[in-house]
Amino acid sequence: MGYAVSLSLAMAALWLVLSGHYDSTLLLSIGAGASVFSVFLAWRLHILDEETSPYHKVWRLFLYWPWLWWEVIKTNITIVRTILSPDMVLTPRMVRVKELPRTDMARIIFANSITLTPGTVSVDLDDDEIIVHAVLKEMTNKNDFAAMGARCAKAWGEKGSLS
Amino acid sequence: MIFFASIMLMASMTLMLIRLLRGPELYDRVLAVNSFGTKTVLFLCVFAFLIGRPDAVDIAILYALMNFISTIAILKFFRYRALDIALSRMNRNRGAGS
Amino acid sequence: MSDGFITPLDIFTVIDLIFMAMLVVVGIAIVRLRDLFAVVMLSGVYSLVSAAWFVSLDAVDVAFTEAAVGAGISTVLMLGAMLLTARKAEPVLPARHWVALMIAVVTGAALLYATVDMPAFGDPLSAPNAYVGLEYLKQAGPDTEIANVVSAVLASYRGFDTFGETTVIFAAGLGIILILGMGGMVQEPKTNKAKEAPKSVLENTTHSAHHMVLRVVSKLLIPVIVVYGFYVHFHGDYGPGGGFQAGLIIASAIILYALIFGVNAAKEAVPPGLLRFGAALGVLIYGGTGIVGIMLGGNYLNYNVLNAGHPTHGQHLGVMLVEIGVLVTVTSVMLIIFYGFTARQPDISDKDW
Amino acid sequence: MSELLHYLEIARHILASLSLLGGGFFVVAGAIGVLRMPDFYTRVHAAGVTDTLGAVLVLFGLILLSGFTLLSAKLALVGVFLLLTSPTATHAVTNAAHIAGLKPRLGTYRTAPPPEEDNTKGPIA
Repeated sequence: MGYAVSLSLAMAALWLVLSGHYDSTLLLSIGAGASVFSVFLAWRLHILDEETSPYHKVWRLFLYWPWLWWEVIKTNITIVRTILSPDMVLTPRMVRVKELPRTDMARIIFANSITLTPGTVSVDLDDDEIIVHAVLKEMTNKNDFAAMGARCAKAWGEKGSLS
Repeated sequence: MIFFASIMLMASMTLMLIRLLRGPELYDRVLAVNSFGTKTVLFLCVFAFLIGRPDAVDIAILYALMNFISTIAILKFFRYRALDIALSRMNRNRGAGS
Repeated sequence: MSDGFITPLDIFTVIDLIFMAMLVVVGIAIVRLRDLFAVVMLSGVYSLVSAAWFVSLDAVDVAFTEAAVGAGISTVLMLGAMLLTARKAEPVLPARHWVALMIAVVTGAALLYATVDMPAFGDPLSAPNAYVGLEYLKQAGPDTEIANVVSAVLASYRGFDTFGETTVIFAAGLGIILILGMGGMVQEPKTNKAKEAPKSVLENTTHSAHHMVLRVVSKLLIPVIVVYGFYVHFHGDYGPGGGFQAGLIIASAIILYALIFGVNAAKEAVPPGLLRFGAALGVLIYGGTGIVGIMLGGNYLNYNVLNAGHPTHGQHLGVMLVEIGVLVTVTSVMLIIFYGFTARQPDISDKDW
Repeated sequence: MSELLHYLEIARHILASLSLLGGGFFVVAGAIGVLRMPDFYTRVHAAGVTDTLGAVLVLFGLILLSGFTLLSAKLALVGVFLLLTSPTATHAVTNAAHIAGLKPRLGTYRTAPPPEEDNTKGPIA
């Protein structure tokens, strides 16, 4: 039930952002109807769970984002420098990252964070490892991955946090 | 500045088109299509400002969503030679909210 | 541009020309390539470029439709159609090449000759800008109080035409059902396909069969796409959008679900019977709105009589009902086509793949 | 007071221009990278430059230009969708390539093909 409520609130907020017509009662009620319908459809499709409706946990992700973006900016500059240098020196590597967060959701945040930082792409996400392709060998440092994984776990609220 | 940004985006769309035509792997093409889509989305946003029609941003949102679907469809089709099978298991704690 | 002084090469013309050049390049590539996968991808790019071009030509509604059709649905449906054929196109005999080239050259020359007589771009005296179009632009505001003239024209002035189009879509759905069938549940797809899958897939033991990342992101997106579809539908009065685009968008949300969780799961949630019903229901809503108009003493599809005291409110109500009809039919038919294509077992020999 | 607002306004426009230009730069650099990089797996990284910093800078510049309006909210929405879908699509593409057995070039090289023995070791070092 909680998922349904938070999903419909999020969808109603989405409608308000999209619509921009707050004076029309008709459109507002249609918006309410649309968000309820989307929740109904999600229920019908059996996808009404914390993965579809993680909106009650989003605030913790906001704490993770600034750090992630700092990483993204740093790696972006490195990659662009490599791309624009006259002779591109590449040292591609494939590595297995074994230290993963426990929950699926945190793992997915971890995998997407790896992909989001240019220079590393998560190639495969398995039950016990992520295979990562890195374009420069400096980017395959085990400790860096471990640090990021720990932050992802924290961002999803693992280890002694609420939820 | 908006003008320069739109020119830059068009230039990068052209570059992406070259990669799309050259391939060589199918995956290179998929990557190029996806990246082309991202650039089109950005171009539509910038262009909405250039011509003063905020409606174009709606189209950009639509593209950002649709591009994903077609990329997934292409990959799935290439990988499994079919569209009907499941790519993923349902989550274990399904239907928790009802 | 509005000050009346249009230089022959202003920035917008340049952008238009670049887009047209891209379209030509993509078009030639589509003709040249034999690999049908690449062709499908290129046609996706073709629609991306043409939509951007439509925006630059100030045809936002058309761009919206192109975005909804070309980027999502048509790619998926073309892939579905490819399932029933081979992956590579047969090389065409050189003799037939020449015939085709001749036809293309003659047609092209005729078209080029015809463009000479066409009015200049934006000519105020040309036929589309002078007669009925001008009348629509002038009258749409007071008649219907609908801000987006395109919606007013499509649903009100040209209500008959749009009804015809909706019926055509319905008929297309019927045709697909008759030819391909709706298909029951696909039988044991996993075991079948795993055996057929290329050998390299099975060799690699490290891959995980279930895509967690795809699953989670798609689940996040599905409700968002649905709400966005409704937004597009109900703001067709104010900006670009309407029942047709919204139907495509909502259908693609279900198609995304089917791509990730399998068509069988989608069929359980959105059963084919419901879709057959919906496809007919949409046409019925559209036609029924017209019948109600007759019963209230007006003409067929005259919405003014729907609200006797306030004709423009009647127009609003009528347009809304009619658009709902379009939405229901389009969503159902698109899913019918998708189910129809995916229900077929692919019978491609390994040689052709 | 109004003078301060005036300067803020100027600063906003300068920042927006810088952000737009920077975004354009990263987008073009990413595209050049996709053309220049030697194999599929390395091209993915170049495409990532466009998808992340390029896209975000362009959208941020536009948001600054439009100020505190509904349009900026929609632009932010575009950004959220792009950041959600593009790494996922990238992951899906590389995953498909990896599963289909496309071998990456590994080792150290300067835009020239790597020595032969590096390719024979299999995809994972």
